[in-house]
Amino acid sequence: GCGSKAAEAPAADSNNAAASSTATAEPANLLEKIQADGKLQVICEPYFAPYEFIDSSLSGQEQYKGADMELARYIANDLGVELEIIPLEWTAVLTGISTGKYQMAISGMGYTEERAEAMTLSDSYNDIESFHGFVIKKENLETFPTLESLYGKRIAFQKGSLQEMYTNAQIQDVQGQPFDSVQNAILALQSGKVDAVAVSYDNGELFVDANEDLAMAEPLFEDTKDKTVVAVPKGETELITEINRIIADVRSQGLYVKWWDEATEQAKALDE
Amino acid sequence: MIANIVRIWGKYWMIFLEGLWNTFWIALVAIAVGTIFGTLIALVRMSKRKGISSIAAIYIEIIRGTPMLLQFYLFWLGLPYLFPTISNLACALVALCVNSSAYVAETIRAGIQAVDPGQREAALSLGLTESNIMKKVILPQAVKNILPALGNEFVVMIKETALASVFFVGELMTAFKTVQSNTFLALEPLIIVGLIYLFITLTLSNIMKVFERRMKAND
Amino acid sequence: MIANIVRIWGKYWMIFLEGLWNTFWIALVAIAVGTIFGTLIALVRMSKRKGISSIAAIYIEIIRGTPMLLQFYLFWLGLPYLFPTISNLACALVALCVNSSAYVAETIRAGIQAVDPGQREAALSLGLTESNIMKKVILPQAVKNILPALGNEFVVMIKETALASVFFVGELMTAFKTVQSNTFLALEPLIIVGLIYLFITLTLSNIMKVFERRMKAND
Amino acid sequence: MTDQALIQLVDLHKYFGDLEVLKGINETIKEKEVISIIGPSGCGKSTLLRCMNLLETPTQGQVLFEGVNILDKKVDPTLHRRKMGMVFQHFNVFPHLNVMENITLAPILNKIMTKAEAEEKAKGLLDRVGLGDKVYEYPRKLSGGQKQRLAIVRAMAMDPKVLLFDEPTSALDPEMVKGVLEVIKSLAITGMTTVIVTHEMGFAREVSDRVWFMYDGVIAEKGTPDAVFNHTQNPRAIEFLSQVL
Amino acid sequence: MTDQALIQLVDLHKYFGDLEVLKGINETIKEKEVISIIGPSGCGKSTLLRCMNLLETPTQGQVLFEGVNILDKKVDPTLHRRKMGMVFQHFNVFPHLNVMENITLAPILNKIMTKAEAEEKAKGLLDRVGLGDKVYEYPRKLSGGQKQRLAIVRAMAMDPKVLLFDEPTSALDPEMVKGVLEVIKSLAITGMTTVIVTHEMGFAREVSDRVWFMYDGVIAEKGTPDAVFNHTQNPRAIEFLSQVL
Ligand SMILES: Nc1ncnc2c1ncn2[C@@H]1O[C@H](COP(=O)(O)OP(=O)(O)OP(=O)(O)O)[C@@H](O)[C@H]1O
Ligand SMILES: Nc1ncnc2c1ncn2[C@@H]1O[C@H](COP(=O)(O)OP(=O)(O)OP(=O)(O)O)[C@@H](O)[C@H]1O
Ligand SMILES: [Mg+2]
Ligand SMILES: [Mg+2]
Repeated sequence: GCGSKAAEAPAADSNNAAASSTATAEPANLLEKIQADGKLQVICEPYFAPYEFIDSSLSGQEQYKGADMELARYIANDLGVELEIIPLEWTAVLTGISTGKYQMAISGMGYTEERAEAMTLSDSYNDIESFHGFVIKKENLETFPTLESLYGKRIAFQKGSLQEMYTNAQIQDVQGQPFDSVQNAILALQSGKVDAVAVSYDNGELFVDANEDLAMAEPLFEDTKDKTVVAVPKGETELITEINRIIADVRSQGLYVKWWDEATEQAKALDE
Repeated sequence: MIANIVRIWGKYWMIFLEGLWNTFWIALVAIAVGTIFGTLIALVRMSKRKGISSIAAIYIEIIRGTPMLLQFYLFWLGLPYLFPTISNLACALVALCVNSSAYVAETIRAGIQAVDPGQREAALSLGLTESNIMKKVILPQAVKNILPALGNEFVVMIKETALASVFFVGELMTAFKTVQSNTFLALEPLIIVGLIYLFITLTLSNIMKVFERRMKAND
Repeated sequence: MIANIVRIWGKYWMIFLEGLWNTFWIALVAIAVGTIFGTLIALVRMSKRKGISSIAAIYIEIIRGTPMLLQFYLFWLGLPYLFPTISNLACALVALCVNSSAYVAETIRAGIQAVDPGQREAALSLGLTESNIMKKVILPQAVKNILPALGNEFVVMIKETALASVFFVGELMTAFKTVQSNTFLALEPLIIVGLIYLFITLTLSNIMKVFERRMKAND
Repeated sequence: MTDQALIQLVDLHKYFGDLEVLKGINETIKEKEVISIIGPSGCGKSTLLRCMNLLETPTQGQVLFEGVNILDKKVDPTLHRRKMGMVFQHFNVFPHLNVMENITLAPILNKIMTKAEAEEKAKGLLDRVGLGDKVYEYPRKLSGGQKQRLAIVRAMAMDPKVLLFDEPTSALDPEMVKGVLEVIKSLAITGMTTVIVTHEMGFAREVSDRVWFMYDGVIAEKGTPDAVFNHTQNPRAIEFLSQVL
Repeated sequence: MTDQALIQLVDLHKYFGDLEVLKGINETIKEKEVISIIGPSGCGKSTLLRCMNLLETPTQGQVLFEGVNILDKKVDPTLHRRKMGMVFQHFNVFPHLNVMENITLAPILNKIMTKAEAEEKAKGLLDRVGLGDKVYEYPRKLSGGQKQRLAIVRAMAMDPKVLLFDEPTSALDPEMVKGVLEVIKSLAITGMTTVIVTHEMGFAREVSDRVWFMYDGVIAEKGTPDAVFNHTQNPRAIEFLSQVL
């Protein structure tokens, strides 16, 4: 499981460190370092199906499932390096890259100006036209027919997410309620602590499928020209150029769509 | 880095001070409510009737045997079944109050048991009733043992509020997360928050030391 | 609900047990390393040289004056500057060891100071050297005060590991989050995890009680 | 001393767990009598005293006070204790109350006197034991001897029918002993029924009507001071007295 | 007693903060002499004793031991203490060591004797004080009197030139006192230089060569036992003796 993987990690790390120190001179940039180490570390917040989620029936690196994880594996494969996926909470994912602590985040991260300031972002890899909307209680479907009907309501979102931005920009007088994970936000909705959870549409649908008392609200956020991107530390242009090349490759083959559909099915089947 | 710290403080000091204030009053409410209930629980715990005494003992064991973080989740998930409109902050507060009540109960019990048993015997030999012995002889002396421990518990509560940041209740650790997600910087706001915590806990323990010294001088 | 708990346990018991195991060994490492360093820090703290004694005092104050959660973040952010390839688990472990070393240091100091000063005077009057007094007279007696407190500290560490779940180190609270995200159920896995915590902390404190009783019987 | 029995101990046994500490005591204490209990450490002197006012509950036997068995379920121990004063080795004065409050606490709470009456009485008693100038001091300002005299006054303030003393001078500095013994003597002389556990043999000899020598949970020897101190045939008593005289 | 001065106290002063506890002591203790120090509680007896083996550091003045000022920076207090045994009111035996280990700990650690020698010597001393059958007991099994005799043997095992006793019997049950005093007496008689703070006036009278009466930080009266106990003119001494005799 995840525990034994974590326990093995330090040993693996030190082996790699030893290997890289005997290699050639100091790598000039992160891309060279990754190639020299023969290893790529990717961080994600792992409770965001179908982008990324944990299949607890598996263990080690195998347990990380989802379209993003397939993308990560594809990238590592293409670079000819080993992949290590590291789970973190969402705010830690953001600062993990902005502070240069980690090499790469693939975590359903949407493009924003602020993030582009703090990190180097790739081209969008998500071909699916994705929308952002609200999970609400089924009984409230009539109550919230429009965006305006949500004005002044208690709306939950994941702290630091795109939905937080959209909520604050588009819902007037909103009582925003941040959460560490969408998971917890949905629980808050179910227990009546909030009126709606702002989510990416696809992610929301999974919750709606699993919970009979929930539904997707009619209204969607407007103007969500949303691009899902890979993030690397600021200034790693060589690395991002490589990533962009790989993303173009993935797009041309329509691979992400395929991963997405598979992941959606897997996520639905998780607890059966 | 120091430049960053100064800059972040200059821009976000309001958020940090608000966090400090929230941390402080949340911990204060927790310790106040915890003291009231803790006293009751301690008295029940020391009751001679085995049955009700062991209920209190079990309550204390459960609270002290599980992590605060788990208790936060539990109350956050469970309370809305009883009070559908309860806020995150209220859930966190209840969790802290319940937690501190168990620890305070043990503190009070220890304080009472630390009073020389000879005091109780002398009061008994004078024909005082049990309730008078407790009220007029034991508790007034136990307070001297209990107050410093309560001060300590207050400091503990101030630190425990940090866990409530999982539910963004607006205390210092939430302030850290907010500034972190705004600035994409982590170490700097963390250091600021750490210094604020140190400031408040050290201030409190120094106040306590002065207070204890005064009490000792009266002995 | 009970049906759900049974079902979840039936399906995910492996994950919970793994979480239990991780919680246990992480806490054990923390307390073991913390005891070694804590002893050193306590000795430095009790040194007669004001300068180095106050360094230890400041270290202890800083650790005990800030929340464990903050220390987790701090080591998680700061350690990679020194050890670029350090894992999250290693960071969490270091944070726990550092934290417990400060608390253990105070425990040890209290245990040493609780030894009757008459013991030291008697040893002095026999012409023993300071180091022999510590090794042959004070420490062997202080151990009786320290061991139970160390047991307590172990229980505290077991609870503190829960905070490391922020970095998915695979202990019990991480197990809870994982099962939660797979089942879309929260209260049920939380209750399971709570019971496991209770099981381990109560088991430990009962072992400690037996142990203390044995030691008392030897007095 | 009258011939009226005040306290009767009938086949008194006390166990602590498996340890039998009192092994059948049968004695009578008459009104105005002064009894000294002597004996080696651990023989059960304190336990015997404490059984008389129910600080310990006897395991077997009877304690009759004015003819009533105080072990009877119908007897309220609290009411019984008000008739008996007790003075402890370590004084057990209340440190958070001043001298006056120490004395008047019980009479007022027990509704035996009004506050004014209690204070009046306290002042009189304090003067009598030489603490007239310490009325509003706190115990921390008193010497050991003064504390013990306060404890005696506190017990007296309830107008008890008997005073029990458990080694009242053995925690005192030597130069404090005499003052306390003199107070006890003055009470005994004025007719207060008194039971005193003591190691002060001179005092026991001087003030007692009778001396009990306890050994291993029984009264092994008893009689007038002269009989016990000078003419006992009991080998245990002879050995004990040779150590302490 | 010889005429050789063993300890000389020259203008000895000791302050605790602002409190002057020793106010100028000038005395000489000769080899093989037995000195008893008496006086009321708090007058500074313990402090004076503790200044002699540097458990307290005098604030002013000199302590000469065999002519050497032990307050001199060049004197190692640890080495000095090995020449002086001290016996405390509360015994301070080591509870985690058995009787034999209590005694041999210091001689072995201080490399004065081998283990075999130390044990040999310990056995002899234990026999002498009547503890020959307790060699491997732990202190918790000993009575107060036995503990104090153990403490005396422990001090003797270092072959000290002088023994300091600080109220060695005042924490004992009365029937234990005699045994301990007898051990001290037997040491004094066999020529051990002895300084004893005590409240046992009979003992002081019997064994002392000289008695010092301390009052408020000074030696207010001194002389042979007969002079101090029977013929003193000092009003403080008269008052004190009237309380304790
Ligand atoms: N509460 C108790 N629980 C268990 N044993 C006790 C208790 N109180 C007294 N004992 C035991 O009962 C015996 C008699 O004790 P008690 O205090 O009556 O003796 P004593 O004659 O007063 O001795 P001393 O002169 O030392 O005061 C002792 O062996 C003591 O250890
Ligand atoms: N370490 C200390 N710090 C402060 N004051 C002290 C200290 N030791 C002793 N004193 C004070 O010094 C005075 C003399 O104390 P000391 O113990 O020498 O008296 P003593 O004659 O031995 O009395 P006792 O008969 O009660 O043992 C007392 O007032 C005491 O409170
Ligand atoms: Mg007794
Ligand atoms: Mg003294």
